[in-house]
Amino acid sequence: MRLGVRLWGRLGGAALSLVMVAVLGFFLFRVVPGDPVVSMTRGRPTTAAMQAELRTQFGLDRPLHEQFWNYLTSLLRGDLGTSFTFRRPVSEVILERLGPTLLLVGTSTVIAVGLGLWLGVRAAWRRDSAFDRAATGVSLTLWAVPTFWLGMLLMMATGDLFPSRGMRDTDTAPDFVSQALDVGHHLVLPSLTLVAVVCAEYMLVMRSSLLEEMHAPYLTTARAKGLRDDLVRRRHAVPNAVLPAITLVFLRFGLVVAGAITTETVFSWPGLGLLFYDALTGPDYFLLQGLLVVTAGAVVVMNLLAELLYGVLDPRVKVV
Amino acid sequence: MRVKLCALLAIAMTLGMATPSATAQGPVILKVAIVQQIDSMNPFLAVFQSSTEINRLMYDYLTAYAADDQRVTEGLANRWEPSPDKLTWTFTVPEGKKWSDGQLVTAHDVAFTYNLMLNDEVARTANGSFVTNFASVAAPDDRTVVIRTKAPQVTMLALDIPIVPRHVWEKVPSIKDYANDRMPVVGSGPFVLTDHVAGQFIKLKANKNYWRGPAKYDELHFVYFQNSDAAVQALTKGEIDLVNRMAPAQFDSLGDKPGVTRNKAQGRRFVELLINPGAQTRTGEPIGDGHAALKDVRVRRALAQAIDLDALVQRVSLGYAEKGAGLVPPVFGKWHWQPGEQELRKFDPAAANAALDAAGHPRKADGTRFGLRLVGRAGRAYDEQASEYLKRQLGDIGIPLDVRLVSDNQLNEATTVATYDLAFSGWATNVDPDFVLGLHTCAQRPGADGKGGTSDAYFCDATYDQLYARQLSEFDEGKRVEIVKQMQARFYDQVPAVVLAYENALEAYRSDRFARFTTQPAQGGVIMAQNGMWGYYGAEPAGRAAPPSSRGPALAIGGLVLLALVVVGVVVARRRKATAGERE
Amino acid sequence: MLELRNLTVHYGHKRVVHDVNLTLAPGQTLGLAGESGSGKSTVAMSVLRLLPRTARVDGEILLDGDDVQAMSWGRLRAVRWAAASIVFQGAMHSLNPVRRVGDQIAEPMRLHGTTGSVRELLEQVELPAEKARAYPHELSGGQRQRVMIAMALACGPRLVIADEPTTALDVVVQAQVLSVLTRLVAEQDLGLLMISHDLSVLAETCADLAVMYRGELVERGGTREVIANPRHPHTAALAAAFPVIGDPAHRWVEPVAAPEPLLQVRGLAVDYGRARAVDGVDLTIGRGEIVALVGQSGSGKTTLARTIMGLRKPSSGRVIFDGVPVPLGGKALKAFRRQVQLVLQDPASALNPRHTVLDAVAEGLRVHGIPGDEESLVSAAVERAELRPADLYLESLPHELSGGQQQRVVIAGALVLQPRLLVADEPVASLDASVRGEIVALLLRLRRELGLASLIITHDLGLAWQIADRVAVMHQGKIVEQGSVEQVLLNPTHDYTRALLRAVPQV
Amino acid sequence: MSGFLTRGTGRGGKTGFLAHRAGVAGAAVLAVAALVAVIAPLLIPADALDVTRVTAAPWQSPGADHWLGTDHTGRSVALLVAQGAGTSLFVGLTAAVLAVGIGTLVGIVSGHFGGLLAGALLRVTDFFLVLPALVLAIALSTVLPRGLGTIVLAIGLTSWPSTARMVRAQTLTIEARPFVERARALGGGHGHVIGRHVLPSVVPLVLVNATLAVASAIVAESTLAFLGLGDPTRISWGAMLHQAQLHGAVPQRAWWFLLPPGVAIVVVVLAFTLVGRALEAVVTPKR
Repeated sequence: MRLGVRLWGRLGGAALSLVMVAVLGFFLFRVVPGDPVVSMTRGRPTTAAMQAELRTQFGLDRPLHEQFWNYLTSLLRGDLGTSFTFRRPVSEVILERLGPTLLLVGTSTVIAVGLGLWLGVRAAWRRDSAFDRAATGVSLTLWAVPTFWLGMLLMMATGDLFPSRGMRDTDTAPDFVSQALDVGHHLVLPSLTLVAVVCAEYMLVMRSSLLEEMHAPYLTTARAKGLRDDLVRRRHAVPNAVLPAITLVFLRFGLVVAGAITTETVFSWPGLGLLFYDALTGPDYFLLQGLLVVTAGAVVVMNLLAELLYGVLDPRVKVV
Repeated sequence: MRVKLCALLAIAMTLGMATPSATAQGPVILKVAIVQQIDSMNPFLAVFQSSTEINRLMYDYLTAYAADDQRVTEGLANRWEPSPDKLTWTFTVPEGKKWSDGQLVTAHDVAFTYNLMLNDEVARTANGSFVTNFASVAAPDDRTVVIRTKAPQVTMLALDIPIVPRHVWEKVPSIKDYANDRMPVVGSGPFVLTDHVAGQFIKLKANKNYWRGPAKYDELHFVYFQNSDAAVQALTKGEIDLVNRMAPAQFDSLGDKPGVTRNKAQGRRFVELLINPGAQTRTGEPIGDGHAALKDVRVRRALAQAIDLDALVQRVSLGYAEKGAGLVPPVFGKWHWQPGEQELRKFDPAAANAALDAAGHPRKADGTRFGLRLVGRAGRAYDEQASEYLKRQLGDIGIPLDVRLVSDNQLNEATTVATYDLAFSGWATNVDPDFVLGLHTCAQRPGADGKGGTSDAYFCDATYDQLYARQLSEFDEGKRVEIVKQMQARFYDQVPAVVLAYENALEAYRSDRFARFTTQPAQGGVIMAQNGMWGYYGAEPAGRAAPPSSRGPALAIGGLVLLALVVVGVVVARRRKATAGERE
Repeated sequence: MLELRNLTVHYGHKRVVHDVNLTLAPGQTLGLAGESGSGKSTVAMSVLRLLPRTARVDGEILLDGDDVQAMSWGRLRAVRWAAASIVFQGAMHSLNPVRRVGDQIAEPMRLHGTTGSVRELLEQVELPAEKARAYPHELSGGQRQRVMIAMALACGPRLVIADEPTTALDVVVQAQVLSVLTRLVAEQDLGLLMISHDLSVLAETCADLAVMYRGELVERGGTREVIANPRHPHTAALAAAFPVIGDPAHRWVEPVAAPEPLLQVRGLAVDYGRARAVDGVDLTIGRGEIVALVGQSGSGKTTLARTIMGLRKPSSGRVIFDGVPVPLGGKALKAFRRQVQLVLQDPASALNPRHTVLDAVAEGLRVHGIPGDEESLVSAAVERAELRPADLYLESLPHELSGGQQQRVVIAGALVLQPRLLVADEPVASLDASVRGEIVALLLRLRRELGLASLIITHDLGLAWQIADRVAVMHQGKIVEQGSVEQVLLNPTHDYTRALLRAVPQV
Repeated sequence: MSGFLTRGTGRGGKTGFLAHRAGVAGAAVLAVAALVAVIAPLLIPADALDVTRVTAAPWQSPGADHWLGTDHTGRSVALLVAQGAGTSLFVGLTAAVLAVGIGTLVGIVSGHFGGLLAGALLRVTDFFLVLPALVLAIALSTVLPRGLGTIVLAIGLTSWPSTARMVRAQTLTIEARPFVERARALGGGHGHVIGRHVLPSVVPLVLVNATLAVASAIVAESTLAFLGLGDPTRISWGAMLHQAQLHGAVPQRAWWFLLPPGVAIVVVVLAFTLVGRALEAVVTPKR
């Protein structure tokens, strides 16, 4: 009974956050001066009537409160308005770019999680060893590296080895294998960039999380039972220490999508991050607003998932 | 251990995917970098320059501009005749031109397109300005189009409206919601749109039915780039074949690249510095908060005189520009105007100082006269750099500048509601100068509510307006050229804006893959962003020898790294296994 | 079976165990007593070589004749748990929180190839078999400790080391766990090395007793004998710290004539959400009287104390101080708090680690804006709390003081406001045995000299016997029995009081 | 304070700040960076960084005249990096102070006072905590006028929640300590408890947090500047990288334009992180 209440509380909190995101998204981009229609039509033979027509098409001629109401009601239908730049529903544009971002972020996350957690466990288990010092030092340095700069450096350093932009070549054979290989080839540098930065964070988190557990009495119990060192680590220390790290991974996944903005920009990877950057020139307010709502919404949902997952993984926490 | 294996596996997969994709003897493809987004493939809605350019490849206009000298030439119509009162124009669409799906192009297609725009407000979104003066359009037979205008219109041969096939578009229920993405898209131009992935690429195939004959290669791909920097890099790597809109430094960097040929062309663009002349609405109400001193033409002239245009060309554009003068760039030779000896304002800070003193703005104790705001676009290299020079040059005559670099929207907002003293602006001009001249008439100023204006510089001058009206109905081209030049002279004299430079269009292409491109005009012309499709249509591929694939070494290195990683991993694992029992 | 020869352990330059010699024969039960920091746990851990790497171990530890120190890791792991196992203190943390207890019990069995079933082991420790599927946090403290015992017995070791197995437990539960442990040890004829600071616990379970003091073994002998005739003064202090209820020698309080009431609690009830923590309590404390409020943890005694202090709002009922109802807020409450002072269980946490003794003691003065020379007032209070000379201590930070000194600072902080009633929540529970007596004596002296009344909250019936005039026994939010100490502790009328008394280990 | 630096107690020997060599190295780096930031504007002649007055050729690779080469306008990259230190550090510090200030206030208020106010504050904190800070910062900088203030505001307003969370947790921990109960029992009110107990124990953590916040604020500044949202009239490391990208440093292989500002960011951010970690180790004693 109480547990159910708690679950509803979490869901309610998430829902409230989503509403706040939506409201923030609207007002953040509506309080600014400037007429997007003028920007759109600049440099073309345009009459005042044509501008008015565009304004009507985008619903910009209504009073603010009416726009807000329309925005909310259409949001409920999954309609995020129409992009100035693409002349298409924002939701459609975003959906189209979701795939590449998920591919990039997904690949990077999988690699970064695997590598980061493994490095973190090793470093913490042999605290202050040469390995620990090296791994921690490198991670701290990578953590300090601006993502975009790393991308630019990689691009300059690898020269002609990898394509400089995009997700695929236009002249690749249409069969699945060639296409997949082509995408993979394009994926190397951007995912490497993301992995380097994200992995460093996971490593540091896993390390400190395991260090917290290092002196836990139950590890002494396990040793006293006669368990081998690596079994003590694998069966006892890591399952406890990995919980906060896993939660972080979930939380970060949402944030990594946001963090992909610079990576995608540097490598022209056609995902949400690049879309975000494109929306900045203009700026395309409806698109920005849609992206803000979608990314923040995704993070809220991921957050909720992380909490629920934590409840499943950690028997001490009961959420469901 | 398991975790490590997983990690290794992931790396292996990533590297494994980095194998070359086989493109042995495929079609010949011209790959072009585009930097601007495509807003729509629907020619009635598309307003971005990039979209317009691609629409131009898909659909012919009624008339076209010749590649060599930009004179009006055959489009879908090959003959045209105005009535003596210049109110009725008769165009003839010759027999034998086909749509890409094999259907014949008739006068009915033309009439359908124009009537659609006359009847449907949405259809006028992109090109409505061309038909505002139309009274009616009719096609009495398959070959003849008759357009009646409300008033004589001199630009009837410059109707930049893509003509769409009636048999496709009459089935379209709502223009507004039609994305025009039913591939392949039926058109009459030299290329047919076959694929479009937003933000990634656009693919077109040569139209075998094109009435001038198909292009000399098979496919034309536009590849989307984040910025010209990435595009230039891709060009040097051979990933793409053609790039334009390069920054001067990028252009220079390609100077010694083998297999790359550069094209420094006269551009259609000019950049200008707006000087707020005391902005007013259409009804004469003051609007905005421009500095009062600028209402005085003597002050504006003094400012213009204090700007060293040569320095801007040399230092900001690195020489890839021509010094600014009139509103029409020199690429449109006959319309272009250069000030004569006594009209010319030479760079002369001393004279500017004197003029300002005379105009009643003496220097104050701190050496300044009055401060001005300069608004520019953040992220546009020209604005960022030129503002530094302007700051110094105007500072020298006692006018400190407060430079504000803002977003596109904010810049437009500032210029639209006239909350600027000085601002950067710039336009791309068309073959017919009507549009760029029309920007400066009194009627373009906003209405009483501050909306609906399309004025560029808030210029309002009776002399200029009279000249504008005269050139609009002057059908003798020689006389019209004269009037247009007078207008530019008037504009230059009144200085609501200083044309700073005509920037060169900087382009480069892979000459190892494409031997020749058709430029417009023939001498010093551009390949991309033409008033036509010649650049793409006329490209001639070089011998079929494909450049060596750059992926071989990548594969080898990737493989080696992978192998090394696996070996190290296995060795470490072995050693750890062996000693696992003896550690705690 | 187990023999320690000249065992010496250093952490860095600090010697924690010095030259300990000890033998334990099969089936023998040996108690190892000592205060915190005496090195007794280090000895226990060294048996299975579980000390952290920073520890330097000298001497020999022979387990069934083999030197543990000299074993290869592989051999050592085979010996661990199979030859000797450990029941750790604080089972909450010594069990892996994210694995089911059944798995944890079974783990060493699989590892060492022992036959047997988790079910049987759980039955042995009187736990239902389905508890095997529980996670540690789903069990009560006593159940967890039983799981630890079951786990220790999983591989049939001949030696079990129990390190403070009952420390955090309630008296009643402690008695149950101890009985399980002693029964199993007797049944299976195991060797038992039991470590505790509590002599009474060891007296209950072990035939022999060894006492450690500052890393050295100071006494060894039969339990009865050692307790009855301690040879080392420290052993005597340890023994004295656990008063024997009913023994007049351990009753330090002088009887007083029935005083006028100072504080009266009338029908007090406190709710936590839906749960009723204090349920209609009536209690009276006379001027200068010491009243002990005893009960198990969770009986509501701490809540009652908080409510008396005005730190919690009662749901119903009143507190009357000196004839005037205690207000619920405002200046009057503040004034009341000057008269009644709180002394908390753990002096280390009752003092802000950043505040010097002067700051800590003067805090009350500053809060109430009491005029006068702050330093001399503070010095007086500190000296009254028997920290002499005060100047030595005023600038010290809490971590530079011992536990007993810290508690004196807390008491001084209370005294400085010249209160009339002291509410002391487990005032000696966290103190080492040797200090405990001194604090008790101090409280009594304050009563004698200042006429200070006290409400002592404790789970320790022995303390009540030692110090209180009257005892109130609290159970499930209600006071089930109250009266004079002799009356309640020697002739209890309520079942619960009897159960409490039965559970007290007897020396 | 000297005790803080060299505190010599505890099991593991010295635990003071000076015992953390990495932290000391970080502090030294920061001292140098601060010195450069202060001195550079005084020493560098105005002409050297004025694009209209420089005389050197653009895109010069490092050499005797310019150790780190020149940028696209012919300015010395070395001087630009020195000049940029001021902006980057200023933005980092002010944004961190802003964020940590808001965070501390919100944290203490929501931790100390219960009830509706705390609930609402907690809700808002959680909300901002989940919002992707970079996205929000970008959004803010697009709608506000360009300038240093905007950058500081955008970063500060988006990075306070973690501080608030931490301060709140610490406040709750402290308030659960018996010595706070004792203070209450002594008659101490809100002001007394916050001022004498909560704040002093929160301050060291806040200090650590602020140090780490500076690190992320500098990275955030460079990111915003790189995306073209910075103050274009000021030289900062991020702005230099923006220029490098805008003017084609990568295709020109102008590593000397790309490397120094990036390295400067990494070194300073790393230094802040190391100092922060060392401080953290000092103020949270080992158990």
